[in-house]
Formats: sequence, structure tokens, C-alpha cells
Amino acid sequence: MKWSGNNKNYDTYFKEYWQGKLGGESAYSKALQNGFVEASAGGGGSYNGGALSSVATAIASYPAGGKDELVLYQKIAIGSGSGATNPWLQELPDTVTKSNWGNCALISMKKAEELGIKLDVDYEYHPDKPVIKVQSGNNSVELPILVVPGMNANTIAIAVGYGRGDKLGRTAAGIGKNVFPFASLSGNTISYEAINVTVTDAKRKEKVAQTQIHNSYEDRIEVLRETTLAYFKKNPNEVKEWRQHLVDTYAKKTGDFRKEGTLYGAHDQPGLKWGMNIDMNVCNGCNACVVACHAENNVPVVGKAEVLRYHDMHWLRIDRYFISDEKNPDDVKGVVFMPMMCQHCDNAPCENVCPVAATTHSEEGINQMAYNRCIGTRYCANNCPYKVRRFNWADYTGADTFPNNQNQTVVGKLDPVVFQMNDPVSRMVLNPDVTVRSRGVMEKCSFCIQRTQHAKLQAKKENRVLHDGEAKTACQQACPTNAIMFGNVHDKESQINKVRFDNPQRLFYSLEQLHVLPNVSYLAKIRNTEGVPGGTGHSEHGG
Amino acid sequence: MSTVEKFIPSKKYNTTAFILMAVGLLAAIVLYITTHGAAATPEEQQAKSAVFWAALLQNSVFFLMICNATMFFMCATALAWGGWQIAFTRVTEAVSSMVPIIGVIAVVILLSIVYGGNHVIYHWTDAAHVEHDSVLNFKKGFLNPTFFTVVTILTVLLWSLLGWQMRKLSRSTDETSWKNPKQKYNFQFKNTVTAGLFMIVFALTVMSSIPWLWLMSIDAHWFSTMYSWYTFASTFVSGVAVITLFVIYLKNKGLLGIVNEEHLHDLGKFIFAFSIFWTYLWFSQFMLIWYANIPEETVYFQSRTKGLYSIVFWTMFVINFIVPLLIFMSRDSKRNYTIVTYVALLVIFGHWLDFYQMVFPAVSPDKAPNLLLILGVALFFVGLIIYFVGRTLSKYSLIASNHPFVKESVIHHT
Amino acid sequence: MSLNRYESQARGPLVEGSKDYRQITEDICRPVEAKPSTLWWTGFLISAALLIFGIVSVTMEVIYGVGQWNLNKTIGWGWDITNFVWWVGIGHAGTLISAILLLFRQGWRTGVNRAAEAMTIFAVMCAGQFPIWHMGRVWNAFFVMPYPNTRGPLWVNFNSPLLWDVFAISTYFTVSLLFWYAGLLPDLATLRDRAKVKWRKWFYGMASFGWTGSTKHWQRHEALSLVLAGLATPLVLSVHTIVSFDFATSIVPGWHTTIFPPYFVAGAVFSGFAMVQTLLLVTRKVLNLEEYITIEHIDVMNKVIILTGSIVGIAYLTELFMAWYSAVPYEWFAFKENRVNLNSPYGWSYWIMMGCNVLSPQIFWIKKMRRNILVTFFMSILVNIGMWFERFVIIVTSVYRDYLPSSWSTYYSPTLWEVGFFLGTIGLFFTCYFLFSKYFPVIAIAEIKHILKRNGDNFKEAMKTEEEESLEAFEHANAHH
Amino acid sequence: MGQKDTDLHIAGFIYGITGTATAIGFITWALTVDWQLNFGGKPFFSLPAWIPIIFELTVLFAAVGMVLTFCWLCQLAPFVKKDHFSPKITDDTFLMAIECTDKTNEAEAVAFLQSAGAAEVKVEHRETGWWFGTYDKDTVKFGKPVPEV
Repeated sequence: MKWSGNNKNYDTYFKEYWQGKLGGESAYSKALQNGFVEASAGGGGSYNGGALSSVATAIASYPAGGKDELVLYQKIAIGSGSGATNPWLQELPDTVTKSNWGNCALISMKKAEELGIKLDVDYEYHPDKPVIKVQSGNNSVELPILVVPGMNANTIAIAVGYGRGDKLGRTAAGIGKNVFPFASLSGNTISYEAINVTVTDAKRKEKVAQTQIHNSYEDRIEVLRETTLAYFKKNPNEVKEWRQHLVDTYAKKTGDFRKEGTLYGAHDQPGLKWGMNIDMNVCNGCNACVVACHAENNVPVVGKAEVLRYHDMHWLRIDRYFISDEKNPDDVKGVVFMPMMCQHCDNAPCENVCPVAATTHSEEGINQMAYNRCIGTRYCANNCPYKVRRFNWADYTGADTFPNNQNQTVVGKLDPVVFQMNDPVSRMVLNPDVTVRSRGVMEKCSFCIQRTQHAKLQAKKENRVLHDGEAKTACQQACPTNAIMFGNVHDKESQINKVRFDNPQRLFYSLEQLHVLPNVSYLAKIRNTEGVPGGTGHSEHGG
Repeated sequence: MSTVEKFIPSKKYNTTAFILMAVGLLAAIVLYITTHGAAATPEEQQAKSAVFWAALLQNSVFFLMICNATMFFMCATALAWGGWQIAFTRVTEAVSSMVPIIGVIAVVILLSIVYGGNHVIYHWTDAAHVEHDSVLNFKKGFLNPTFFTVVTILTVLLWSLLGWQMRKLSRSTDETSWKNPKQKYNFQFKNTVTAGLFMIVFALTVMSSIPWLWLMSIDAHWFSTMYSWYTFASTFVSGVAVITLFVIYLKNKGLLGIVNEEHLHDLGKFIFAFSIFWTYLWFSQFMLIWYANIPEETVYFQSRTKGLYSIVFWTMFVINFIVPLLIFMSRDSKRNYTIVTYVALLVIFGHWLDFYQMVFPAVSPDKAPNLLLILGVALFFVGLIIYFVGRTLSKYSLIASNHPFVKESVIHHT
Repeated sequence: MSLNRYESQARGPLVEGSKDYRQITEDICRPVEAKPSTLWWTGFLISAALLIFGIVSVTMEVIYGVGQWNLNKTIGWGWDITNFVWWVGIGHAGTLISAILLLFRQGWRTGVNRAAEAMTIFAVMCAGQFPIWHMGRVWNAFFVMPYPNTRGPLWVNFNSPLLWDVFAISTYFTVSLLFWYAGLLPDLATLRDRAKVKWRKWFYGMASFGWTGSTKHWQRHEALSLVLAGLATPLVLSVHTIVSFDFATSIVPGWHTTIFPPYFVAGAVFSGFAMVQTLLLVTRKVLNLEEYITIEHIDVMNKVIILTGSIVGIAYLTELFMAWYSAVPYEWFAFKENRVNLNSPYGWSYWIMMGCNVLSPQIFWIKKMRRNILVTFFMSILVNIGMWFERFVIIVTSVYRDYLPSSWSTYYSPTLWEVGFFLGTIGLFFTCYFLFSKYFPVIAIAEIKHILKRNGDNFKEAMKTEEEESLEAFEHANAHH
Repeated sequence: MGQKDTDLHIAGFIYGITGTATAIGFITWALTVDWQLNFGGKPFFSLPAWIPIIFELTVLFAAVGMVLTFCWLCQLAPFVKKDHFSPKITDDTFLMAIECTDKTNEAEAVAFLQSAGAAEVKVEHRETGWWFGTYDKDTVKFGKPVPEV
């Protein structure tokens, strides 16, 4: 704001501007409520040459920044720190960095190079990340880095809201570092940046908990489809043709890939058949679904130590991929979010391999788990191409019949936050409709079977058929953008069928060529960015 | 009896061979005529004539690989320092001497297919098609005419050369007089080294590249790591069956005095054991693909287990597995010349059918070609083998009477 | 009866020195009847210590949960199943030697089959530990049995390769045990009849089941051995085949490939023979059995090692080629990036495997090396290291980066307890082997006697006449029509 | 040697077939009749996936059955003590025990054995049956005594 020669803070400026334009407070509020303003007259802006010099002066008068600048930001989950006491939110991976339980210094690839940090196999595959020291005046903080492609070369970003004391409870205590001291008051605004910081390599490493370590989808177009608007306009049928190609190759006679592309023959699925559709175009990676799923299904919180070991339990996760140039990974063209949960495959590879029949297919198309029957061979998880099955590595929820096995004096340690589930008050957060799983048991998304059951029973009690949209999964309910659609795919009139039918050019199933027949479909992401990628056109390779 | 016995092919023997060859040629001509008639479109014409070429391909490759499997039998037993098989080693050698003869025929046929301009059998020879087919385009470093030609010719050449060397070594014993066991050991050593060399060549050809190039590339998109080992098992059983048939024939003529039912029993055991081995490989390949159910792999069995070719597919399975299993399980049947003869014949036919179902579902997916005509073509090769094996047998002593291990073979006892 | 007594002099003897039946009994029974040596005690105690460490490690794991190990949401199997497959593989040589070589009438098997069979049984015992203790809820392990239960029609999933394993391993263990014990009966009777001490009389009397050595006994015993061998042969093939199915039936790139069954079997024989070499080289030295386990034996087994090593090598190359040829990007990635690429996280393990299993055995083309004890010993250990890495490569490098890049795993390395469990099974194996070598004859006395007149050193020399006479004369004298 | 070939292998074959039938029968019943479960879309009757278990049970039945039969026929079991003809037979002597009944021409058998080059031929009268006992204790014999020849 200073650059424009205006000393008001942005909020005030914004309000004043719009109130002036719309005529009064109430009109402004109405516009906010509607989310749009009807342009009454196309009054083009006029160029005011005189103002330019004042802007230039203002820019020049802004204190000269050093080489490196520190930006403080808020994470979606933790916010300014208000969410820090909530284990669900602490465990929620950040939308972009996929890190949780703590803050770290986000730096650019160029900065990493400058600091002599090699982005090699060690960096990617080990949670130990180099620690840097950021200093500004008297304030300094040492935090492990995470390199984010596409960042401004000399900007360092650190999330606020961490580094809380013991008094706030065992969840937030000692997690991350407090970087509020770097914020400064300028006038009556808080400046969330420190424009002149020195960055030095602290010559040590610290572990950073991440739930995803690889950034690119490696051109695996069978996994997900995304492209630019320009390209899509040119080749609107590419996704459709790719799917058609499967039919042409493997279902020459009948054109039915499901029935002909198999040696098995199909099982009858009379009645209901649940399906889900996710519109990747609408998904903005806000993570609401992840928390909703966590809360609804009693998914255990495992704490930092376990996340570091890649033991996180999320049934639903949001895969984040950077789209960037293969030769220049720093050149980020976009980010894709792909919510990923059990795909409830009709030909599920996981079901085949369970020795004790703990996971089978229901007649409603749900891949179901019988926790009581599970003996924990983990074979199903190995054979799941989507890697959505989660194993209870330890007694996270205190559900075991063994009283003292959380008291680990010799063997591996769990973070204190996990033990909250041992106290009766904390256990009140548990959803009574959902079983709490004991250790050694595999679990995964059930399409919120307790909700579908509930809806079915309700309909049965009232002696009527189930209405479309009556059963909603937790993630669907939480999604602010309505990216998730869920319903009975045998019902021709259902929303989900309509969505699938109306979007043939974007509809795809992840890894459809494997013929595992997922019940979750996706709509391709069309990025509204310029440029038509060359080559095969689906992406500009990953970084 | 004299151990320097020789087989002199009778007139009847040779006539039979020539008649079979003639029938085979006739069948080929008939097949040519029926597949080269007028057709509505050039594509249809190509598809029709491909059946003719595929028949030649199937038969020449099948019989070439059988004869080469007898080479394998010879070399493997040599490597293992086996003694029992020496009694009839000249028969094995005679069958293996067919490799260069059928080899030349097979090379001519294969190269005619690759360069003949008909791309129905080998899609990957069609440069224009490969351009548009991303999978074939990806593979063209392997599936291209030049590589195919070089490997094919080199392979047949190496097989012939090493076989010639093995046979020469064996025949050299006829003139040698051993002075001490050390000399015998040295001979065995030389024999082992040659056999070892062949094994290396064998591993790089039959156990890997050759079946991929000659047969698997007919279903050019499809792939299976087991394929080459599987085809090897198929031809090896047939190869042992061919040796058995010649041994029985010579026994019937009152020759091969030192061969008795103990040897027959062991040949029977080989057919039994390797039929089960073949089944094992068949099952492993089939079940694994069936189980994972990934279309890019199941597509191969789609065309074989369902529809037109399913009868052939299951018939050959029954012949190649159930027949030897049930009949050869008992000791007595393996020692009965008549039963062994019939089982050997059936087994060869069964594996011929196996090759038939490897080739034709991809070449002619919508119309199963006339099995009898294609079987007719096989008779040409049968005649050829009968004639030339007879000729080779007549040139040398039937018993390697001076071989270091021949006495072990005499007292062989199961 | 001269039928069994001739063999070409071009072959070396399998029993050295001038032996008769009594001498053989004496030589082989001596170690059983003598007091154990210091060397034996040292070895035994080290093994027992390892075993105890293993027991502690497993206890820790069961108390805490599988999270005690460093497996994670992407890598569901690591050291546990690697060790399982490794041990099962080692457990293949014994029954192979006793069964297949019996059918192929290979005389040299008699010198080594007893120890190899014992090794098989111990190795299978070790192998069985892993699938059991790797379960998340091991106290419910009995769920894998199809037993009638109160839950109604609740059976098991007969389609699951893991269930096939349950049947395969237990059958294999049972049949190997029966085979081994049936072979032991006559020798135990020998020990019984030689016993002077009371407890020995009691123990070997009880253990030898009242074997008298009557003709009827021997006749049925031979029929039994032959049929058991006939059964064990496909069984041996089936066990590692079924273990390979654990991987090959899946859809994981790098696991799912059709060549796995025969290639796993070849690999199993490969590692099994290497382990037999390791054990026998020590055994023959410590128990003074050099005249029964001769250089000839070692030579032959080294030949088997180079053969199976090369088969395995061809399979590696086939897999690699087919991964490319398939034109399936996932398949090719699993090989090119996860394995061959030395800069990838686990690239090193692939090249250890290649070096130990394919390249190093080629040294055995040289006869001198095959007959060199030290080289053989070193190689036998190298091969088993290589084969361990083969399983590690197959399991971990396939699954840690499969279809979804979002789930590619962090670096997996074992915890102390994972290693401890493995060392514990090594302890179990050697503890059993030490006890076996102390209380049982390590060489099949009766079977060695069977081949003595054909393969014994002194008898071979006497074959000169037969060796030199003409084929006609020989045939006239010996052939049976 | 003129002794009847043992039929042990035929018994083995029958045991094996029993194993095969048991496996096929039970698995088919459990998965197609008792409770049909959909595992990954596979047909209820998934024969190819059952082959491994069918095979294993065949071998298991055959092997265990045969060994038990063998033990039964030879009357071998733990803690069984047998009457021994000579302790040397487990060492360096081959001994041929020919069971004689009242129909046997003993003299002829002795003559035959001697002509075949036997080192020693003895005729003894023994009780049939088997003995329980351990080798560190005195023998307690039981069983039906046979009339002396």
C-alpha cells in the first residue's frame, strides 16, 4: 500500500474505495453478500500521469530492503495460532507443503542453491532437512527448511502460530517456533514481513513431518488429468478419447470395457450402488474434507513422531502436485489438488489378497473392512495402487484389550498427544457410530458407511425409497465448493449420474487402464493459465 | 551281437518320408490357393494370405525348435555327466542334425514374412502403422526388420555350428582308443565345454530373445516374461518324444541292442516330468495374468479362452497335461513300447496345437483357419525329419560304443 | 548284483580312503558319541545368544505393535517378508537334493542329503516365524485356518496367496520332516544298537521306532522313499512358486510378472546350495568328515550354483527387458528408476544383487575355483547376501514408489528390533543345526553304504578290468535282458 | 527277489486323490454354497486360484497317509521295541529275514539261501506282533504266540 503513496491500511482503503464507488455502507455489504457487483456503467479508468511520480517517490521512500525478505503467513489449519490446540488441525497437512506438526522455513530453489543445499535423493527421501538461521535485528529463529518451487528467490516464508508454551495444553506445546517477534508495527498496521533478514546455514538437520514427499506427478496421465484452458479448447476431447482408446483396444466386440476387459465376468449389483465424483477443477485444496473425515470416522491422531515415520492415518488426503517445466522445476505453472481416498474398486486388488476375508465387496459396490477379522498382514495395502489403506501401527486410540501397551518404557515412543485418547473426556470427541480400531488393524475410507446405513434405515422406517442426496459423506458435506458429489449411480436421475453424464470431456477414473473399476470418478482440472503446452499436451512435466 | 551296428533306411522308409513330404507340399499348395483367391478389399486379401504364411511360420518354427530341443537334451545331459542316455545318443544327434536344414527353411519363411509386405502377422513391420502406434513405436528398437534378421540368422548359425561340434566330438570317440581314465576325463571335459557354450547361446536365444521375436511379436502389444521358458518347455517335451519315437522304431527293427526298457522308462519319465513342468509354466503364466486381470495382459487370453479358439486351447491343455499325467504315472506304461509310442505321438500333436494357438488367434481372430490343412503342412516337416534323420543315422555307427560312459548306460537300471 | 558296482573311472570317487561298512559306521557315529568340542560349545552359545536376542526383539514388537518396525503406509513389507522369502529359499536345497537327485539317481547326494534336509527343516522353521510375527494382531493368527466357528459360515479367503502360503509352508514342513525322519530311522537304529549309556539306549531306542532292518522294512522303506521323493519334487517347486505368487499375483509394478515362479525356484535352489556349502564346509572340517564330503561333492554343488545363478541372471535380464518392452511406463519406471538407477534411493541394493548373484558365481567356470575350499566358502556367503538383496530389491524397491507419486515413500531402513528378529532366526537356525550335528548322524550312514561299492575310492580302483574290456564283453557279462 | 512288490505307492495314490477331492470339495462348498463373497470381482468359483491349495493338500494327504501306513505295516512307532535278529544288521551286515509259516518248506529256503551265497543261515522261532518297551529296559513281549513249526 505504501508504494501507492497511501498510508491507510488495505482493509480501510478497500472499504472506502468500494463504498465510494457503490454509494454507502449498506450497498457495500450487499455487494459482499452477493459476491458481485452489477456494473452499471462501463466507466473506463483514466490514466493519471501525475500520480505516477508520487508512487515513484513513495517506493523510493520505502525503507530499502536487504537481499532477503521474511514473510510471515498463516496456515489454513492453525491460523494465527488459534487452531494450535486442536490435534486434528495440527495433524492436517498444509495445503502446499504437505507438512504438519510445526512450521518450517520455506525457501526457494535458488536460495537452497545459494545455501549449498543439494536437492538430491537425501533431501527428498529423508525427513531430516537442513536447518537455517534467520536473523533480523535481535530476532532470530532456527528452523528446518522446505524448498518450495516457484517461490521468489529471496523470500523466506514462515508460518505463525507455532512455538506455544506448555500452558496451552499438550497438543500445541513445543511444536514449531514462534515467529511473531519478526512482525512489526508500522503505523497502525502490523507488518507481517521483515524486509531485511540474514539467512545462514545452521549446519545441522531437523526432522520435518510431511505426508507427501514427491512434488510431481511424473507425467502419469493415467493417475490424473489436467491441462490448460487454451489446450483444452484446442483438444476438448482428449480425455474422452483416451478413455475411448481403452474401449477400442480391450472391448472391441461389445464396447463395454467393464465387462469385456476382464477374464472374470461381472457380478450382479442389484439395488444401490454408491459412487463418488470429485471435480478437481473446483477443489482448492482447503482440506475441509480431510478434517471432516478425521472427525467423522474417528481417525486417530498419531503425532509428529509417527508422521515422521510416514504413519499418518488420513483416510482422505489431498494429493498436491506442482506442474512445472521438466528442465526448470522452479518454473511452476500451476498446482493440482487431487483428493484421494479409497476408490472402492469393483475389481479391488486389495480384496483378493486378504487371507482371512477381512475385506470384501458389498453388493452396494463398497469395499468394506471387517476390522474384527483383520489380522494385519498389510498385503492389501501393498496391493492397493492408490495407497489409501492405513494401518494401525501402534495403539493410537486406546482401543486395545491390552491395558498397558501404551506405556512404552523400552519400546517405541508415541507423542503425548496420542494419549489424549486415553482420557474419557477426550474420548467424547469420538463418533459413537463408528468403531474405534485397535492396533494391528487395517482401515480406510468406508464411504461413510454409517451415514449410508443411517439414510437407508431412515428411508426404510418411513417406508419409501431413498432419495438422492439423502446420504452424504462427511467430506461431501464439508466441501465448501461442492467438489464432491456422492450418490447412487444406479439411479439415473441422481446428481452423481448427471455430473458424470454432463462432463464427458473431463470425466476420468484414476488408473482406469488397470481395470480395477473404481467407484470414484474425477473431473479433470483445467487450469486457466496461458500457454499451450507442447508435446503430448497434458502437462509441462513435473519438478 | 555286433555293437558296430548301422541303420540302413529301407526303401519303404524313404518312400514314406517322400510321401509325407509330398502330402505336406500339396497341403501347402492347397492352402496357398484357398488363401490367395479373390477378396473384396486388399485388407481382406492380406488377412487371408497371412493365414498361409502363418501356417508356414508355425510349422517351421515348431519343428525347428523341437530339433533344437534335442540339442538341448544332448548338451544338458553332457553337462550333467549323465551316462544313461549314451546308449541312444546317436539318435539324439541325428535328430539334432536337422537344425541347419529346418533352420534354413525357417529363416527363409520368417524373412519372407518380415519383408513380404504383408503386415498382418507382424504388425510391427508396417512402418506407417508403427508411426501411429505409440506402443510399437516405443518398442521399435527391438521390433524392427534389421534386428530381427540379424538375430534370426545368427541364432540359426550358432545352433548349427555348436551342434555340428557336439556331434563331431561324439563321433570322434568311435576311432579313439583310450589309454587311461585320464584321457576319458579329458574327452568329457571338452564335451562339457562345448555343451556349456551351447547352453549360453541357448539361454540367450531359446530362453529369451528368439520366442519373443518369432512368436510373441505376433501379438505385438502383448508381453509376458514367462513366454520363452514356456515355449521351451513345450518344444523340449516334444523333442524328447521325437527321440523316443526313433528309439522305438529302431528297437522294432532289431537295432540298438543295448537299449532296453530301462532306457525307455527314463525317456517316459522325461516326457512325464516335463509335461508336468510345461503345465506348471502354463499355469503360472495363465493364473498370474488371470489373477491380476490387467487388460493389457488378459487381452492375450481373451482371444484364446473365449470364442473361436477356446476348443483348441483347452484340447491342447488336456492332451499336454492330463494324458501324460494319467498314463505315465504308472511304471508299467512307461515300459510298454506301444503305450509310449502313442503317448509320444499325442504329446507332439498336443504341443503342435499349442503352437497353433500361439500363432493363429492373433493372425486370424475372426475365423479359425482349417486345422487339417495346416496339419497337412506339418507333414512336410515330419517327412523331412524322417528322411534326413534316417540318412544321418545310416552314416555312423548306431551306438557310440567307445564313449566313456557307454558301459554305465548298458547297466542302467531304474 | 554287479549292476550297481560299475561306474566309469572318468568320474572321481565319492567316498575317499579305504572304507568298509564298519569303518563308515564308526566314522559317522563317532562325533555323536564323543563329548562335544570347545568349538561346538562356542558356536552353540553364540547361536543361543542370538536366539535370545531374537526372542526379545519379537517380544518388543508384539508389545508395541508392528509400528516397532520402520514399515510405513507405503512400504507394508520390508525386512520381515524379505527374511521370510530368504529363509524359505534356503529351505529348498535339502528336499531338492534328497528328492530330485534321488529321482535322477545322482550318487553324490548321499554324502550331503542328511545335513541338507536338516537344514531345510530349520530354515523353514525360521521362515515361518516371519509371516506369523509380522501380523498386526498375531494373537489372532489362527484366523487363517479354515476351522468351523461360532460365527456362522465364516471361512477364509482361499483366493489369497497368503493363504496358499499357509498351506504350502505347513505341507512343505511336514513332508520334509517326514522324509528326513524316515531316512533317519535306520541310522538311529544303528546308534541305538551301538549305545552303551542308558539314556542313549532309551533316546535312540525311542527315536528309531523299533526299526529292525528286516527285508520287509527295507523294501517298504525304499518304496516309501521313492514315492515321497516323487511327491516332494513337485512340492519343492510349488513352495517357492507359491511364495513367488505372493508378489506375482499383485498389480504392483516389479511384483507382477509371469516369470516369477520358475525364477524364484531357481533362486531358491541357488541360495539353498550356497547355504549347504557354508554348513558342510564347516561340518566336514569340525567333524572330520572330509572323506565323505569330498572335494568332488563341493565341485558338483558349485556347478549347481553357477547353473542356477545363471538362470537367475537370465531371469533378471528378462524382467528388465520385458519392463522396457511392455511399454508400460509404471513397469519401466520400477526397473529403470527404482532399481537400475544407481542414484535412486535403493539403486545400490540392485547392484549388490547383480554383483553377488550373477557376476560373482561366474568365477566357478574355473575348475580350480570350484575345488578351492576358501573360495567356495566365501562365495557361498556372498551368494546368500546377494539372494537376501534380491528379495529386498523385489519387495522394497517395487512398493516404495509405485503408481501414485504422492505416496512415494520416505527412506526405509530397519529398526534395531527388525534386525534383531532377523539375527534371532539366524540364532534359531544355528542352534538347531548344532544340536542336530551333535545328536544325529550328519551323513546318511545307510545310504553311503549303498553307494560305497560303486563310488568308494578302493572299489573304483578295482574297476580296471571292466573299464578296459570291450563293450561286447562287458555287455555279455553285465547286461540283463 | 521274488518277494511281492509292496503296494505302498498305490495307497499313496489313493490318499492323494482323497486330498484332491477334499480340497476341491471343501473350497467349492465354502465359497460358492456356504457363503458367497465377492473378492475383487472374482467369480465365486475361482478355480485357478484354488489350484495351489488343491495341490498342497494332495501332497499332504499322500505323504502323511503313506508314512502312517508305512509305520503301521512295518509296525514302527516311538517306544516300540522289536526283537532283534542281530545287532550287527544296523552296522555292517545284510540280513534277510524270511517269515515262514507252516506252508513254507524250510529246508528248501535254507538251501536256496545258501546257494545264493549267504554267510549264515539261521532258523529261529519267534513270536509275532510287536513289543512296547524301551531299549534301556528288559523286554516285555506280548502278542499271539504262533505254533512252532
